[in-house]
Amino acid sequence: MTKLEAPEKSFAGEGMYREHILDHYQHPRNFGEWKTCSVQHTELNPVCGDQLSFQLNVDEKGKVMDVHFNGQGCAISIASASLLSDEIKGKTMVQIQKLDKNGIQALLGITLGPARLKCAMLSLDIVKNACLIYQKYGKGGK
Amino acid sequence: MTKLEAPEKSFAGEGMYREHILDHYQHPRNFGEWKTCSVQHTELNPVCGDQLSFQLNVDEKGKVMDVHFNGQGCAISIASASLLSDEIKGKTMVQIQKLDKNGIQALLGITLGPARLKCAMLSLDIVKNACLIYQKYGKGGK
Amino acid sequence: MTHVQQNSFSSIQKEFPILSRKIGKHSLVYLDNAATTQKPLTVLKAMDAYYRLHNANVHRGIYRLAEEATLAYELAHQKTADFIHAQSMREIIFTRGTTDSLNMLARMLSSSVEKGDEIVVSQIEHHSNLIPWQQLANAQKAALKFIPLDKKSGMLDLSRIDKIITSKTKIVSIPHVSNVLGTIVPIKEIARRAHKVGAVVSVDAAQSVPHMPVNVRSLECDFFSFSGHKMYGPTGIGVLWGKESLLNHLEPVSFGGEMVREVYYDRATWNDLPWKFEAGTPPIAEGVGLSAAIDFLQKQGMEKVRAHEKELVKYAYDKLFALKNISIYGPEPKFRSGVITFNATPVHPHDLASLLNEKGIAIRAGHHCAMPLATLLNISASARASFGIYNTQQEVDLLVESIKKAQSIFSGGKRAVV
Amino acid sequence: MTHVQQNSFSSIQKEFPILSRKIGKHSLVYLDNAATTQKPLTVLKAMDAYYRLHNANVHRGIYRLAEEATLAYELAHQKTADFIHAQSMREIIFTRGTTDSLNMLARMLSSSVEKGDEIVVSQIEHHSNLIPWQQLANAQKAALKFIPLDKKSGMLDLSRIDKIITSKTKIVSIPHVSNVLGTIVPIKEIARRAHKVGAVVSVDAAQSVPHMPVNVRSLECDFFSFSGHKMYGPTGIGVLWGKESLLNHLEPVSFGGEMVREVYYDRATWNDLPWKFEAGTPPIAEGVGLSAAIDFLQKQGMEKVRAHEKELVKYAYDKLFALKNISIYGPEPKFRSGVITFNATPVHPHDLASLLNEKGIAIRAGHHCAMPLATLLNISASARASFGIYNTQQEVDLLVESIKKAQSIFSGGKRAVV
Ligand SMILES: Cc1ncc(COP(=O)(O)O)c(C=O)c1O
Ligand SMILES: Cc1ncc(COP(=O)(O)O)c(C=O)c1O
Repeated sequence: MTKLEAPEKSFAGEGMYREHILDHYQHPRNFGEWKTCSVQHTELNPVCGDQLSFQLNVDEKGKVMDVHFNGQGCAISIASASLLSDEIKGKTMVQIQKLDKNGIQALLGITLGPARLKCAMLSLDIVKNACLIYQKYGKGGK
Repeated sequence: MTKLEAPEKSFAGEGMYREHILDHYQHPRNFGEWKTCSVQHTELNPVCGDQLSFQLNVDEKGKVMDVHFNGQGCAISIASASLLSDEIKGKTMVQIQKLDKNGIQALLGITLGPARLKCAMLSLDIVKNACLIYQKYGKGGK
Repeated sequence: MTHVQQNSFSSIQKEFPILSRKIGKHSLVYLDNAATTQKPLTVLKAMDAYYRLHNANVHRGIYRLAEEATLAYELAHQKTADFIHAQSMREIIFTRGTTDSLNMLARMLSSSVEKGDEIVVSQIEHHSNLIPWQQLANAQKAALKFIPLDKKSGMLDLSRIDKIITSKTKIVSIPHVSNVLGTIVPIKEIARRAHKVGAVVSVDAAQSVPHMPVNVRSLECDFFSFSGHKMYGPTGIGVLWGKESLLNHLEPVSFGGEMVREVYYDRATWNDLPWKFEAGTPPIAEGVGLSAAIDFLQKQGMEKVRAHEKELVKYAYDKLFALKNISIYGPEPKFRSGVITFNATPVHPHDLASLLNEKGIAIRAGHHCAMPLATLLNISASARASFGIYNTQQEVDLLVESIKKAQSIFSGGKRAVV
Repeated sequence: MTHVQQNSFSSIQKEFPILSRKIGKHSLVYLDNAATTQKPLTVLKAMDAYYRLHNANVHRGIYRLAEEATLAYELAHQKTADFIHAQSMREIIFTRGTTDSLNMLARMLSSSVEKGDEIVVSQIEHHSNLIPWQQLANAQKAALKFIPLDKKSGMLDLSRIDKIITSKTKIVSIPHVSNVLGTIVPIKEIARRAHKVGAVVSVDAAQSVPHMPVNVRSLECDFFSFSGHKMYGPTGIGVLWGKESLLNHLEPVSFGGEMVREVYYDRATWNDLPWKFEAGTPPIAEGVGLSAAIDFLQKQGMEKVRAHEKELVKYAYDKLFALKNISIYGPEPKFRSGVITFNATPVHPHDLASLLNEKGIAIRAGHHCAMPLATLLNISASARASFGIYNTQQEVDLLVESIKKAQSIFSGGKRAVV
């Protein structure tokens, strides 16, 4: 029998907006835009209106050397993007594909319910897809 | 506020098939067919498969002088038809239009739930429609 | 054997509050399970608890109730997927019932049917698996063809199936179990023929899912429809299962609510499966009730449910068959599900139902939503007893005794048939 | 005045079991009534009692349970007819919800729309009253036209209505109340224009029926759709009202079950109204629940319900308006129903909803199933508080305080918007 994950006793409970999430929201790391990069990818979550764009610089071995992102969204999606952008630096694209919602929640330090998890997952989806595009089409994307 | 009639404490309860209903079912009065009549009308209840046909002889004043019916159906529909055929003899077509489900249930001597009431009402519907047809189109029907 | 099976569900009536109801001075004997089943307490409690603790609209809400309602509703899809062995919950579309599932499917497939094409159903269809295809065929000027009933065996006659399912056939839609005859239809055999000519195969499973183990993949069909209220669950919900690869390529036929991705004034794009086919606020409490019904059935075990009903139908068939002046329609017990349709001369089925009602016994009388089949069998009405998990041999004994009594009340007189 | 109104429903929260639930250590403050409402105990008990005592399939059965279920189900139609002042219960079609009603209607009317014809909706539609007409227009190569929103007043701009509703217009479908702006739309005025050019008028009444007295005849519309779950009733049921004279001439669009009169293998004829439009086993328990919800609302009195919510929305509007950095969308309180959509800078609506949830307050955040309207208003998301019969001024106070607190948590930092 497959089971849906049972809800945590309290998702998004008190302290959801703890210091470090607010800090990453209000002062996102690696935020901005470059002239050039190995690959750039943008996605929109039409349901909530969040839109983020990631730029990655990847070396010959497939390791992410540097990353920038920009866009707009709620605190959870911006903070996730900011935390993720730090996290993936130095990781290979293969390692990045292994990141999942547990990894994102670990970065945030909180457990999210399904609705807010979508906000948190947008940046990871974009980064993973950026890697796939790079692997398929090489520098500059398709 | 319109109200649906509330169900009787017990419709179709014990004694639904009392002597006189069974008797009218097994020995229906005025059952058979004539060569000629003022008006003849047949209806089918496709939902339950019952089919009845009524023939009326009507005088110049619009009074039903004689009636025959035939067809097939359950005990309630045949007994109702038989009882009704006796009842309408000597009645005017105007009087017949005033008969309703209370009249039919009074003839049967029982109260019926909505499903069985449909069985009981088939004959009255046919007789009323036969009268309307006669009034509109005269002898022989349309 | 008999005793073992009877005992395995001997205390189950207690789980159904309605079964302790009296009709007049008699206990309720509910034998109309093909029309709808009664509900165990666990189903009623699950829905009640949903409304008392978690009620909210699903999918979008950020607050606690909405998260809980969403999880419960999605879990209902997952449980349904597991129950019929679907590949994933993306293949599970909640509808309003079997009829709604089949109508939706007919609309989803309508653009793939053109003039001169053929749609195949059988002669034993419930109206819900006949009229949607009949109207589609008429609208598209396609032909509607029928797999015939072999009246002698009560089974579908597959001997000329290659003449019926041809290269022109686009859709084959057949019942898994007949609601009139109880006949169990060999889906896989028909599906293989249909797939050979490239047709899609839809199964009306309203009468099978509640009564036997089903595995949509081993049946080799493409679409599969059933109702919550016939499987000990609530009214207001049904299921359309479809193969993901097919659903992916079909367009939605109902619009609004959670089924969209992007909406503009002049156009829209659709959400992922299964939501793209679920327009509007869905039957949320009903999904929770369906979950509980599936839990209930899985706790009993569908193999055991089938064994119980198989034994009961054999017992009932043999006892009815021994009556005088009885006609039983459909196949031998071993080829049928827990449904027996019959006529007990000289009692009209309506009168029989009324007389049985006086003893607290609920059976159905009429055409059972299969008028053309009644015409084919040359009967205007019939009586039907259909069994569920809570029925017993004692109830069958009572049924048979009461039929006998009805026959004796009515015998002796002239019957008013010309 | 304030106190009189507040007191008139002061004990009503006790009738809703869920309202005594705690979210963490806070009492639930439920302000998402436009999405779905909570259910009074009487509704839950009515459905539970139906399943425990009367459950059976409707219309056909001769036994006691079936007679009882049929009466209860037909009574639900009658009560609904009375509630909206329909001519008779023949005009009341039970559907699955507003979305289902509108989709059904679009299909029922589809054959009356031809290439070059026009369908008119407004710019403030919920997706459920936009996409069905948009898809119909696209399929028939008809034009979809829009009654514009006057952004300043938050009302529909009817100044050029004669240019929008023209002799080519076949269908006008408009909301009675906007689920985003709360705007109350002058149905009669638009209906008169539409009837002058021979168009039929459909009203999406999902947001009006639960909150104000409605009379379909004095609104002068032709069709009227609403949902059970938004009017304190169960999920899984909705209503399509149509004028009998029009329904009589429309063809059913869903087939099977009780909607037939005669069925042959190659054709079928239809039952009387309203059954001809209700295919399959209907939402029976849900009908019983809807009956109980109507009883509940009528006991309160719809005039009083409206007065209570009107006062509450004015109170909330004034308090919110006094906040710093707040944008409120839609008209002045006196022109709106109990819905307030807003943005409280610098807090993103999702974050606001999460923060309010920590205080037990349930509001909605997002596009509220009206994406094109959000685009028109140039916002990607917004927060919405919507009121029901059980909400109080104290709850509004708590809402406003909590918004202030959220703003202070988020203020001071740079916002990550490029
Ligand atoms: C104005 C309006 N129309 C239609 C709907 C759709 O109602 P339902 O989801 O019950 O089908 C809603 C509810 O979200 C609404 O607010
Ligand atoms: C074989 C079959 N198909 C379809 C249906 C229709 O199911 P529902 O009325 O739940 O839509 C039924 C139930 O009457 C049935 O027995």
